[in-house]
Amino acid sequence: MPKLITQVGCPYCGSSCDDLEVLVSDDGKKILETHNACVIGNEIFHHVSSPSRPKKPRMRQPDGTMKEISYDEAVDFTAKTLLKSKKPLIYGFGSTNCEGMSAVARVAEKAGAVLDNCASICHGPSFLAIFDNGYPSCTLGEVKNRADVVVFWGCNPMHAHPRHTSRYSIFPRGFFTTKGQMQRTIICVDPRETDTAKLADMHLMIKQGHDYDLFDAFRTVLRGHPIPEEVAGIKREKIEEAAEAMKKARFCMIFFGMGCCHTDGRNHNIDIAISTTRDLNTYTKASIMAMRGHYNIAGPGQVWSWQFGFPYCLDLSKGTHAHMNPGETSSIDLAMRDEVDCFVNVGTDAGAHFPIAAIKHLKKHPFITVDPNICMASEISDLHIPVRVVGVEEPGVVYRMDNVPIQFKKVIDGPEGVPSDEELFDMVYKRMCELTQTEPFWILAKGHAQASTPTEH
Amino acid sequence: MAELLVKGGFVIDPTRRIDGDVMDVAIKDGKIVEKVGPGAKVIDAKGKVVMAGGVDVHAHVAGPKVNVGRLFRPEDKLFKSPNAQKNYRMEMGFSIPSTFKTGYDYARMGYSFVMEAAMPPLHSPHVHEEIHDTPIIDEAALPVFANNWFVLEYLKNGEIENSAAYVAWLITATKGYGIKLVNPGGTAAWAWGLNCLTLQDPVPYFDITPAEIITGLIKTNEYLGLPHSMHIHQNNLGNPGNYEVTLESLKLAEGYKAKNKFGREQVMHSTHIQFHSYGGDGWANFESKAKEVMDYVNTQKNITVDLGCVTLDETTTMTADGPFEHHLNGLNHLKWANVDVELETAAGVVPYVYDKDIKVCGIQWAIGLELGLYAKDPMRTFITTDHPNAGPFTRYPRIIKWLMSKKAREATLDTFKHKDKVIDATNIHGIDTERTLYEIAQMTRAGPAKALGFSRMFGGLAPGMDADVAVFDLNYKSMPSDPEKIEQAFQRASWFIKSGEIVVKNGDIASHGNKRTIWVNAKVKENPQVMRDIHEKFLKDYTVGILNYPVHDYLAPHPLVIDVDVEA
Amino acid sequence: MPTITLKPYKTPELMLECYNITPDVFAGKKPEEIAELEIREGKTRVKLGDFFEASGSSGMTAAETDIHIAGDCTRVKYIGNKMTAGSITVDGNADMYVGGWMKGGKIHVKGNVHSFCGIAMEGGEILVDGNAENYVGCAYRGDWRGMRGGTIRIKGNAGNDIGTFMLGGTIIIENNAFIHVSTHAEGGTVIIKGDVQGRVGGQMVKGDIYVFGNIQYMLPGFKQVDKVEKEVDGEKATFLHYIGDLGERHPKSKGKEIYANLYVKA
Amino acid sequence: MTNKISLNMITQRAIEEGQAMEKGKTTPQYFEACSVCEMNPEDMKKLGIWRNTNVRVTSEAGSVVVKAIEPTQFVPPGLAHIRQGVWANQVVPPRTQSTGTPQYSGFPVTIEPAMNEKIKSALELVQGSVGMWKGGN
Repeated sequence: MPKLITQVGCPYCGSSCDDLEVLVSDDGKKILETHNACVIGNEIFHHVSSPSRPKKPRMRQPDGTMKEISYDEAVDFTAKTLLKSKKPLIYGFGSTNCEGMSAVARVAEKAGAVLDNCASICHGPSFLAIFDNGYPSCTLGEVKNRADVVVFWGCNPMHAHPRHTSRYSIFPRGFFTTKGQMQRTIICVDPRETDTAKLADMHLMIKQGHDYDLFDAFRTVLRGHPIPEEVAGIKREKIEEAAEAMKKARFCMIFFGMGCCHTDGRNHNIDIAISTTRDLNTYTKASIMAMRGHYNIAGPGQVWSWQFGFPYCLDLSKGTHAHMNPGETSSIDLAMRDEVDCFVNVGTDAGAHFPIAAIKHLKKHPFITVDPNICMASEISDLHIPVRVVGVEEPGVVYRMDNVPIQFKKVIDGPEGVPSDEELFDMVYKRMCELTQTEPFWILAKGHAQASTPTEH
Repeated sequence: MAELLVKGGFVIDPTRRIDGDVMDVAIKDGKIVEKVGPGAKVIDAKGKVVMAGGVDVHAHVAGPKVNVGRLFRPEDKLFKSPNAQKNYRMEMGFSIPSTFKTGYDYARMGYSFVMEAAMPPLHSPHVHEEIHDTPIIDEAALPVFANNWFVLEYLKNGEIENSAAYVAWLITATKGYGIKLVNPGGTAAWAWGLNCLTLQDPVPYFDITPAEIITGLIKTNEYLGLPHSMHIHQNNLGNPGNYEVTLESLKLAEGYKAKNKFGREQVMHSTHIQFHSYGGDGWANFESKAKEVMDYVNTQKNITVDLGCVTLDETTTMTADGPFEHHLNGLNHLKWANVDVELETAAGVVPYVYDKDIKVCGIQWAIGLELGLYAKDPMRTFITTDHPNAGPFTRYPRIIKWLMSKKAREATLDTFKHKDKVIDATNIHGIDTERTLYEIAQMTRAGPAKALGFSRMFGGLAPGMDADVAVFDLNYKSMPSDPEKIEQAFQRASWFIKSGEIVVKNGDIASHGNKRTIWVNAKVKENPQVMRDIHEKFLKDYTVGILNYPVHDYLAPHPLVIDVDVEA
Repeated sequence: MPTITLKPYKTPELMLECYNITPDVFAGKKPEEIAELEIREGKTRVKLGDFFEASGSSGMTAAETDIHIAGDCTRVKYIGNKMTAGSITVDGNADMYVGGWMKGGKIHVKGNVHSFCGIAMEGGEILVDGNAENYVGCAYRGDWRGMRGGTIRIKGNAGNDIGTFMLGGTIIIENNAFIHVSTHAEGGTVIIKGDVQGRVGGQMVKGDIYVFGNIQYMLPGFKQVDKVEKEVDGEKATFLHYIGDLGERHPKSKGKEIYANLYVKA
Repeated sequence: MTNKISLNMITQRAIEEGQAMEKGKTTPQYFEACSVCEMNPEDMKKLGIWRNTNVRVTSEAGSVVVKAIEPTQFVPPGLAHIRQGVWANQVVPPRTQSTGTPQYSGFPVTIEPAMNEKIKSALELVQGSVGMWKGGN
C-alpha cells in the first residue's frame, strides 16, 4: 500500500509550507503524488527521482571531462584543498538544513575560511539594515490572524512565494480577520504591475530605484509635514492616501523583497522601511518582514549567529575570532577583489546566480560544488559531490522567513551511499583533523537528524 | 569514569551547614561519594575554597531573542575576543556571547546549570538547537505562558484542570521545565500595540486581568506539582513607582502552599526584582524602594526572588515584555527588534548602555545590591543580572565582590558623576552588611537549586549529588580583605569538575564535558476537551502543523528527563 | 621627523592585512624589528619584511614617527589602523580601512583609497589625493557611534555612504559623491564640492551638510527655510538653507526642535 | 543598422523561472523561461522590432543575446526585465556599493536587435565564460 505522509515541509521558498501531503510507494523509495504544493514545490519532489541525478562524486580530469570517484577520495580532496588554501570561501546553504550548516561551520573554522550564505546576494542588505536599525517583526500567524493592511514593497509573492498570499498574507481567514481578503487592504509598491500588484487595492507604481525617497515621503507625511507634489513618480495625494491607510490600520504589515535589496542604496531602503514601521507603532501596531527566498535561508543566519555572532559574511581566517563586514567579507566582493583562493559552493548554484564576472574570478582557483543536482556550478567545478535532498530524503530543522523553526521530515530514502550535507562535512572535518593531527571535538554530539522522532505524549 | 579527590580545601556547603571546614570531596562515576580508592586522581585544594557548581536560576542564554541580540549587534563583537583558546571553538561577543562562549564562561566561573528564562513555545526547537551547541553546562528552559491564548481562555473561565492539562502538554511538547510568566496580559495586549501596567488592566479581547492570570498560574503549577514554582516577570517593569504593583503581585501568593515532591517551598519566584523596586513618579525623583520590597519578601516564606543586578556595562536588553522594549526604544533611540509570536507571546530587544555617569543607572546599580544586602534569607534570594538585561552573566563575580565588600561598593560609588544624588535616592551608602562566602554559596548554589527542585542534584556536596565541584583561589580565613581578589577568583575557577569530569583547570577550558538538557515530562489524566482545543487551534490559527511542533528527541541528545505524574 | 620608509617589493596573492603599519607600533623600533612584525595574508601569518623593505629610523614615540610607504598599497588593508599620532604617507593607492578607528596624527594617500576610509574615526587627519570608494567616515556595522572627530579630505570623487551615523568631525569631498550622505547622522559636517545624485541627509537627526554642486534628487523630508551667505572650507557663497529630515525624530532644545541643516549653493 | 535603445534593467524572479530551475538548468524549460527580456511594446517599437525578436543586451559588465518578449507582468516604457538566472547574470554588474550584494536591479543597458544571432544555452554561457565550453558555437 502506498503511504500518505502528511504535514510535510516544502524545501522551496521562504514560506516553508509544512502542510504538504506526499504519497510514497510501498517500498518508501518513490514519490507518487504530492498534494498542496505549488508548481515549484511539486517539481522538487518529483525531480529527486530524475535518472540524470548523479549518485557519486565526479572529479574533473585534465581533458575537461568528469570522472566518478569515491566519497573517500572526494572528502580527502576537499579537506586537503581547504587546508592548503590561504583563504577559502565556503558559500551557499540556500537549500540545506541547520544540521548541515552547523557541520560546515566547524569545517570552516578549522579551515580558516570565509563562510557566507545566499543572503549575501539576496537579503544581505536586510541584515545590514537590521544591524543599524533593528527589526520590529512578528511570526506569519500574526499576519494571518490580525493584519488588516498589508504592504508588499518590492516583492512579488505571486511569483517568488506562490502560497504566501493564501497561507499568510492576503486570503486566509484568521482569528481576528474572519473575512479574509475582504477585511484586508493590500498596498503594493513596485515599478512593474506584477501579478501581486494586480491583487492590490492600491498599486504605487514607483519610479525604479527611488524607494528611499518614497519611504522618506511616507515618514514626512506621517509626522504631518508637507511633501512635494510628486515623489518617486507617485502623486502626493496617493502617498497621503496610502500613509493614511497604514496609520489607520489596526495591524499594518510591511513585506519587502529584492526590489529594495537589489537596487541603489540597498540596505538603506530597508533601514528606512524599518524606521517607517517604528513610526507607525506610535499610532497603531505595525510590523515588517523580509520575504526570505529559500525555505531555510534564515537558517544559516540563525546557526552562525549563535555560533559566531554574525549571520553571514564571516571571515574566520583570523583564527582567534570571526570578523564580518559585508562589502569586504562578502562573496562577490571577495571574488571581484581576488581575496580568496578556493571556492566551495554548497546547496546553491553560484554558477547561475552570481554575476558572471565573479565566477570568472573564482574559477582561477579550486572550485568545488556540493549539491544534489547537476547545476551550472557543478558543471564548471573541479569536483562535484552529490548529497541527499533535504526535506525529501533528509529531515532537519529549517527556519522559515519569520525565523520560526520547523522540523522538516524526510519522505523517502535517499540514493544508497549518498550522504547528507551534515554527514559529508563531518567526514571532511574528521579528515582535516587527521591531516593536521589534531583532536576532533564536538563531533556527532547531536547525532544525525535521521534518528528523528518526536516524543510520544 | 576515573575517581577524583578534591583534597584539603575550605569546603562551603550550605545544604549540610558546612562553612569553611577543611575537608576532602570524593568523586566517582559523576557523583559525590563518601570516599574513593587510593588510585583516585588528587586535586590539591589546600588553602582554596571548595563549593558546589553554581546554579543560575534566570538568564537569557539560548533561543530566538538571544539570537536576535547576537545577530543585530555586530558591534558587540568588535575587538572583543579575550578568551580565544587554541583548539576550542571561537568565543564571540560580550553582552550576548556565542553559545560556545556562554558554555565556556559559565564553566570558568564554576557554574554547572543555567535556566533559560523564557522560551517561546513555537520557537522551542530553536532554543534546543542552541542549548545543544552550548558546551559543558546543563540547561533547561521555561516556556512562557502568561499571554498564551489557551491559558487566557481557560483561566478566564476558572478552568484550572484544563489549564493544567494544556500546560503539561506544552511543557512536554517543548521539552520545557516549568511555567514562566512575563508581563501577564501585557504582552498579549502588545499584539495590538497596547499594554497592561496594573494588575487590573483588562487584556484586550480576552477579558481577563493580570491578577487573575497570576493566581491562575500559581494554582496550575501547584495542581501539577512541578519541580519549580511559577516564575514571574511582573507587570510594569522598569518604570518609576512600580514597586507598588510589585508588592501587589507578590501578595497574590499569600495563602498558597507549595505542593511537590522536589523539596521546593515557594509558590512564586519573582525574577529580576531590581527592575521592580522603583519609587518616584518620574526619572527626576526616581528612587530606591528596595527596602520596602525586601521587607515584604523577608516575611513570606513561599516567595523566592532573584536580584537582576545592574553591572554598569553596555549591554543588550531582551525580554518577552514586548511593550517594555518598545517603550525603552523611545527613551534611548537605539535599534529595536521585536517579534510577536502567534497565539503565545512576544519579545523585544534593544541595546542599552548603563552609564555610571547617568544618575538613574547609578540608582539602579544601588537597588540591585540593596536587595541582596537587605535579604534576611539568602536561601530565597539569588544572584542574577537577568543576563543580559542588567548586565552580562560574566559579571557575577563582580556582584559577589560588591555584596561581600563595602569597600568595593564605595570604590564604585566614588567613580559616579552624580554620587551624591545616587546616595540621596538610595540606601546603599548607609548599608554596612558584607555577605559571607557561606551566604554567597546560598545565593548562587544551594538556594537556587532548591527553588528549582534540584536539591537532590545540585547546589551541595553531599554524597549522592552530582559531582559538580568548583575550587576557587580564595583564602577562607581572610575574607574579604582584597575585594579584587574575590572577583578574580570567581571569574576563573582554579578547578571546575562537572559531572565528575575536570572541565576547567587554572581558569582554562580542559574538556567539553557531558552537557545535559533537563526537561520535565508532565503527565495528566487524558483531557479530550483540551486535546480537541489544541488540534482546532493548530488547524485554524497557527501557521505550523501540530505534528511539526513538538521538539524532536534528537535535538536534546543528552536528556535528563524529570517525570511529573499528577495521577500518581 | 625620523622617517621609516617601507618600500613594497612583492605583490601578495591575496590581500595583506597590516594592522601594524602605524606610528604607534613603529615607534622605538629599528627597521629590522619592523620587518619582523606579523601581518596576515588570509590565514597565513607572514612578516612585513616579506613584502616591504624597511629602512630609515623611527622616533621614540608615535608623535615623533613618520612612515613613508614608497610605492603602491592597492592590496594592503588597515594602514594607520587605530593610530594616535605621527604621520603616514602612501605614494600610491591604499586599500580598505585607511585610518580606521584613528585617534590622531595624519595620513596622506597620494592615490585612491578603497572603502571604509576613516571608519569610526575619532581624531586626526586623512588626506586622499585621488578618489575614495564607499563608506567614507562611516560607522562599523550596527554601531550607532560613527565618526566622532577629525577631518577626512578626499580630493576626488567618493561613492555611497559618506558619514553614515556621523557624530562629529568633518568630511570634505572635493569632487562628486554618489548617494547617501550623512544618513542617520547626529552631528558632524560633510562638505561636497561637486554634485550628488541623491539621498542627502536621509534619517538625519542633527549635523550639517554643504553641497556646492547639484543634488539631482532632493529628499522630500527637507524643506527650504532660508538663504544664507557662508564661508565654507575657505569658499564664500550663497546657500539655500534646508532643514530636515522632517520624517525623522529630532531632539528638542528650549522647547524647539533641532533639525539637521542642508546648505545647497544657490 | 544602428538602432539602439537605452533602458533601465531589472532582473527578478518569475514563477516560470522557479519551476524550470527545479526541473534543471540544462532543460529546455529553463532556456525558455530565462533567455527572455521583457520590455514595453513602445520600446520595442522604438527599437524597430516585433515581439519574439532576438536582441543583444549590453551593460557595463557584459553582453548577452536574449529574446525580446512582451511583458507577462506590465513593464512601463524605459524599464526592461530579464528573469533572474544565467542570461541575466551575463549583464548584471558585480558592483555591490560595498554591501556585498550586486546590482541585480537598476542598471543601464543598451538593447539592439540581433535577429540573426543565436541565443546561447545556459551551459554554453557559463562554461564559455570560464573557457570550458567544448561544444560548438
